[in-house]
Amino acid sequence: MEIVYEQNYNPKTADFTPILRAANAKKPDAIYIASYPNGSAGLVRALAEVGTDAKAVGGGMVGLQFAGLMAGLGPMLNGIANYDFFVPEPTMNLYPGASALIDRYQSKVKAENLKVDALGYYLVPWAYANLDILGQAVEAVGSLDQVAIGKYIRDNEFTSVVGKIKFGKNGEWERPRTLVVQYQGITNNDLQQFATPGTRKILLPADISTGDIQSFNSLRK
Amino acid sequence: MKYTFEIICMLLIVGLFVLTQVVGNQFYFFIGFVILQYMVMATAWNILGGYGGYVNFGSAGFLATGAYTAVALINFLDVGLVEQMVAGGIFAGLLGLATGYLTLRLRGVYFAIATLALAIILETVVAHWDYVGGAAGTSILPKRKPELLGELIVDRKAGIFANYKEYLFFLMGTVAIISVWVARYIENSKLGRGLNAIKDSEEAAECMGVPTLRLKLIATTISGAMMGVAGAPLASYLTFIDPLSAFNLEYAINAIAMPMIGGTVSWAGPVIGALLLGTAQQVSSLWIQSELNLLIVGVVLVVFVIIAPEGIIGWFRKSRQGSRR
Amino acid sequence: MSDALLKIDSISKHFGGFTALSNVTTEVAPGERFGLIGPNGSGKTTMINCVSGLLRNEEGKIIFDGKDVTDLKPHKRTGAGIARSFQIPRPFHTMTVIENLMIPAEFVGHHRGEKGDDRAEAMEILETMGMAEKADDTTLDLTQIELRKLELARAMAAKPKLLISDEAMAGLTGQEVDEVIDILFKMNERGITIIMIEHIMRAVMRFSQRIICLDAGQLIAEGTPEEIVKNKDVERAYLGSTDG
Amino acid sequence: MAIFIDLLLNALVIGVLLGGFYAALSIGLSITFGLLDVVNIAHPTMLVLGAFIAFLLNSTWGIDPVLAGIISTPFFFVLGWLIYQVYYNVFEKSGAESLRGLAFFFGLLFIIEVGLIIQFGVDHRLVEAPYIGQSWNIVIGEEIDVAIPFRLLVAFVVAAIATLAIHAYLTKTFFGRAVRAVAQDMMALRLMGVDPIRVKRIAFAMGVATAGIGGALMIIVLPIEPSLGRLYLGNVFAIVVLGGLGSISGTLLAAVIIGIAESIVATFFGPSWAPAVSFGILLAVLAFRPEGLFGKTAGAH
Repeated sequence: MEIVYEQNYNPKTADFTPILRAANAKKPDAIYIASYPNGSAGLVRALAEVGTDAKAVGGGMVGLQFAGLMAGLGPMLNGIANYDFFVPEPTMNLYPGASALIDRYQSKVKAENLKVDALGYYLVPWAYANLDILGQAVEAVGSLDQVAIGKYIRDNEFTSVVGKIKFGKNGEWERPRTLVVQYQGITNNDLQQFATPGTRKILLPADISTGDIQSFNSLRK
Repeated sequence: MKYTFEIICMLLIVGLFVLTQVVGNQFYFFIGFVILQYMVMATAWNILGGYGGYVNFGSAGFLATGAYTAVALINFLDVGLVEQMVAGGIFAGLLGLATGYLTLRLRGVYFAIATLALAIILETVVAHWDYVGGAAGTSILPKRKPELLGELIVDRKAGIFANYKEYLFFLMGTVAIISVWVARYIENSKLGRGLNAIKDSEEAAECMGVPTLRLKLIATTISGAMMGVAGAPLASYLTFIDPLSAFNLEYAINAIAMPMIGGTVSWAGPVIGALLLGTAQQVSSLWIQSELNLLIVGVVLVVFVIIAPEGIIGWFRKSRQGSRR
Repeated sequence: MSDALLKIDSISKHFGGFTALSNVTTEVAPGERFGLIGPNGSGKTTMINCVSGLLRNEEGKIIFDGKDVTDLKPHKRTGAGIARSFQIPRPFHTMTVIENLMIPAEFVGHHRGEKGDDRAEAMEILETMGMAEKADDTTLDLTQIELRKLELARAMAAKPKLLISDEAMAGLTGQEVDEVIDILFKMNERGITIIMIEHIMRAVMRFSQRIICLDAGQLIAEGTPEEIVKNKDVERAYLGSTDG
Repeated sequence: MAIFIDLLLNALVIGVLLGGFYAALSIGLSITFGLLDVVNIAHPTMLVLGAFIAFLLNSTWGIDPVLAGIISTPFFFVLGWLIYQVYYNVFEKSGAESLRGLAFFFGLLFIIEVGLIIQFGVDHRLVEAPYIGQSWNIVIGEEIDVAIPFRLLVAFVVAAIATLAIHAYLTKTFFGRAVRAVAQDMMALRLMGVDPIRVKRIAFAMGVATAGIGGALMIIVLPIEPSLGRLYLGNVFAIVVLGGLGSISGTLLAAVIIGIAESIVATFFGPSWAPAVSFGILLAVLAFRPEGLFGKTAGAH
């Protein structure tokens, strides 16, 4: 793959149209963006304002999973393919306890008016799974000996709200389970649409995919 | 006795060492390191700010210079922590000297803004320097085979210190004690008196024979070097470093707030400020809510500049004077 | 007067387009009591700032004690023997009165290789000013006249050959003015040359042996107090300034 | 070549718009710091507070953010009034060294920031308005297409109106001249029968009041979160100092210069170099011309 343009930005960049324009000038087929929330939102707006002829846009954009940004950006998200951890697609319901957990979380957020992610899909299941695995390991080992707990976690497979998890040699998951989703069919700024299936189709991993990738501009408007 | 203070310093260093041998829980060294690092930063800031009246807003830039000198050295030569700290001190000291030269016409707020600008420029440059990780940062894992004295230093079974946290804590504690000694020495020296004169009236000082430029350059260099030494172990402590964390404005505000709370006229001020504020921040962010540590700095700073403008030390002196009269 | 202590040789100073001093030449003899007068904005303060080194004159030379000091920094000139007071007192306000005096004693005296008891010498200066009791007070507790005296005392602690007194009497009562004049006479008796910049004519006329008058950055008159009083240019300069 | 011209033209247009936006962020500080000599380093964080108020009004009642900014302006005026009251009584009246005043505002900065975190959380917030995400394209010939994002255009127009109004107010009215005089000669004002403290209090309150409208523009241009103010701290000070203290028109011009410099650097070298450029300009100005580009009085003293 040939890289035609590569650039960094700094966190206080107020306007991202120059960077997108400079990228467009190199006529890329795909634009890969690795950004933090401010940059993610700025680039999504720039994509709406300047547009692009690239066929695929997205990648590692932190922030587009947040309830606040999703609602704020609304239809501007259409066509972007981005990483995610947990979305309300039917294939995600395979995991025992996942939907119950999210229901519980959302009602708690509402009841206690917590200033946190109103939807609770992005990190909640994984945060829960983190502690769940640690808890399972502590119970299995029967003590708080760190070395023994570490060994148990490395050697065993766990069942959790995010499915079966086994750690590989390098400490990462043996089988990567990060999702790649594509935003589509978003018509307004209502947050609740992101709690229903269809707005974020799972492209990868293949075994739980709910749609195929479509070109960026075919999903705009 | 003439050397009472020096003897107390030595005893404190021995005391730190004993602590590392007696206390088993690494967690205390983990938070102790931060408080001690702030003590060095506050003490260093106070040499220029408290004695000389020049407010440095760019403390984080000097700390980060130390930190990134260490990272570059690890990548280049794979040297140990002590060497990293010496090198960090040298480079940050040179930066201090350069800052002094560049800003020699600037006073008051202008100096403060120039130091802030300098820190931001440095941050931008570091964010583009891929050798030390660039904007994305880099991981620094404690080395398996340390150190100046070989494996003797850190080793679970045979070393002087059982783990890296203890070693970092001991080093930072020693640096803190040496910094306080240096600050106290300066305070009671010709340099300290000259800086005080500069703070009160730079023109009068110059006309009374004080070589203001030379003293300012010495102060920026020493202050910068201390901050660099404090910053050098940062990457090893965090095991990861990126420009955002190394250049964080929180270092700058703490370096200002701590001396202001303790009192800027004496070496003891920054020490008291760092102990109080540093401990309060650690406690609140670990056991209550992480945002609270910043709220504490803010509220305490505002309250202190309003009701106790000379800090805790000034407050004590005043109440003692009051009772005498 | 080839053996002058201070030679000001055709100096000029500009601020942007404004000419503050224009080609001023004069000399001060050793031991002389020298008066410098002129209306507001005539360049008096600019001139002594050039002599003490706080400002650099763009043209001309300043020779002190036989040495060219034009390019020296103020603290070097103080070391060479020029000391000054400030019109608006600038005490080291975080220090006590005696500590104020010990700054020049330490930085100038030690620089010259003198090793004396700084504190005792400072006390002696304070005694001649009648301020010995205030030695350990902070400067914030001082009255206006005490602040003026401190300015002079601190300058004296630098052991100068030439003392420049910049409007040390402005705003003082008649009795206080006399007190300051007495102090200046006492210093002069010790062999210190004194330049007095002053608005209070009575003081300048009584004190000075010789006076120069500046107007709009130019030297317009030079002579004994009697000559200056009669000088038409001086009269015009002062009357002109009171109109505006 | 046509691509180069296209990029350059766009960079210039965006730079000017960005400059207007920066001017709106800096104008308040230009009054409080430049004219009144009060180092309000909490100003950028007050802007963020203004942005959050605009967010609140927009998300609760759907009020247009610009209107929301106008609505919150009186609130900031009162806030500024109160802050100056404290600042004057505690620091200025006693002639306290500027170091303490500086520390006071530094503390205020963190109090506001954490207050926002506690109230709103650390999430990024956006507002909804019909002009956000749209742009106005001017096509010249085959290759050149200048796109003007509406959110920047709105920010620019509002900022231009606000700053020009303030500029006119300060130069044309009696009160405005009093404000400009207060920094130089308090005594003269007293002789004219004007209470300089009252003048300073109102002027400071005006400076802080700009955080209402400036904050609203901020959230129109980019998503905001509580600690965003810190990132702009250097930028607004750079603009005010570069423009020369006490010069409102200098601030405007400096904002546009920084805007254009950042936009051109962002286009041709990448946005990550932009802060180094603007701060490099600032440092150079401070080192060689401390009175700022358009200042008349020497700033170093």
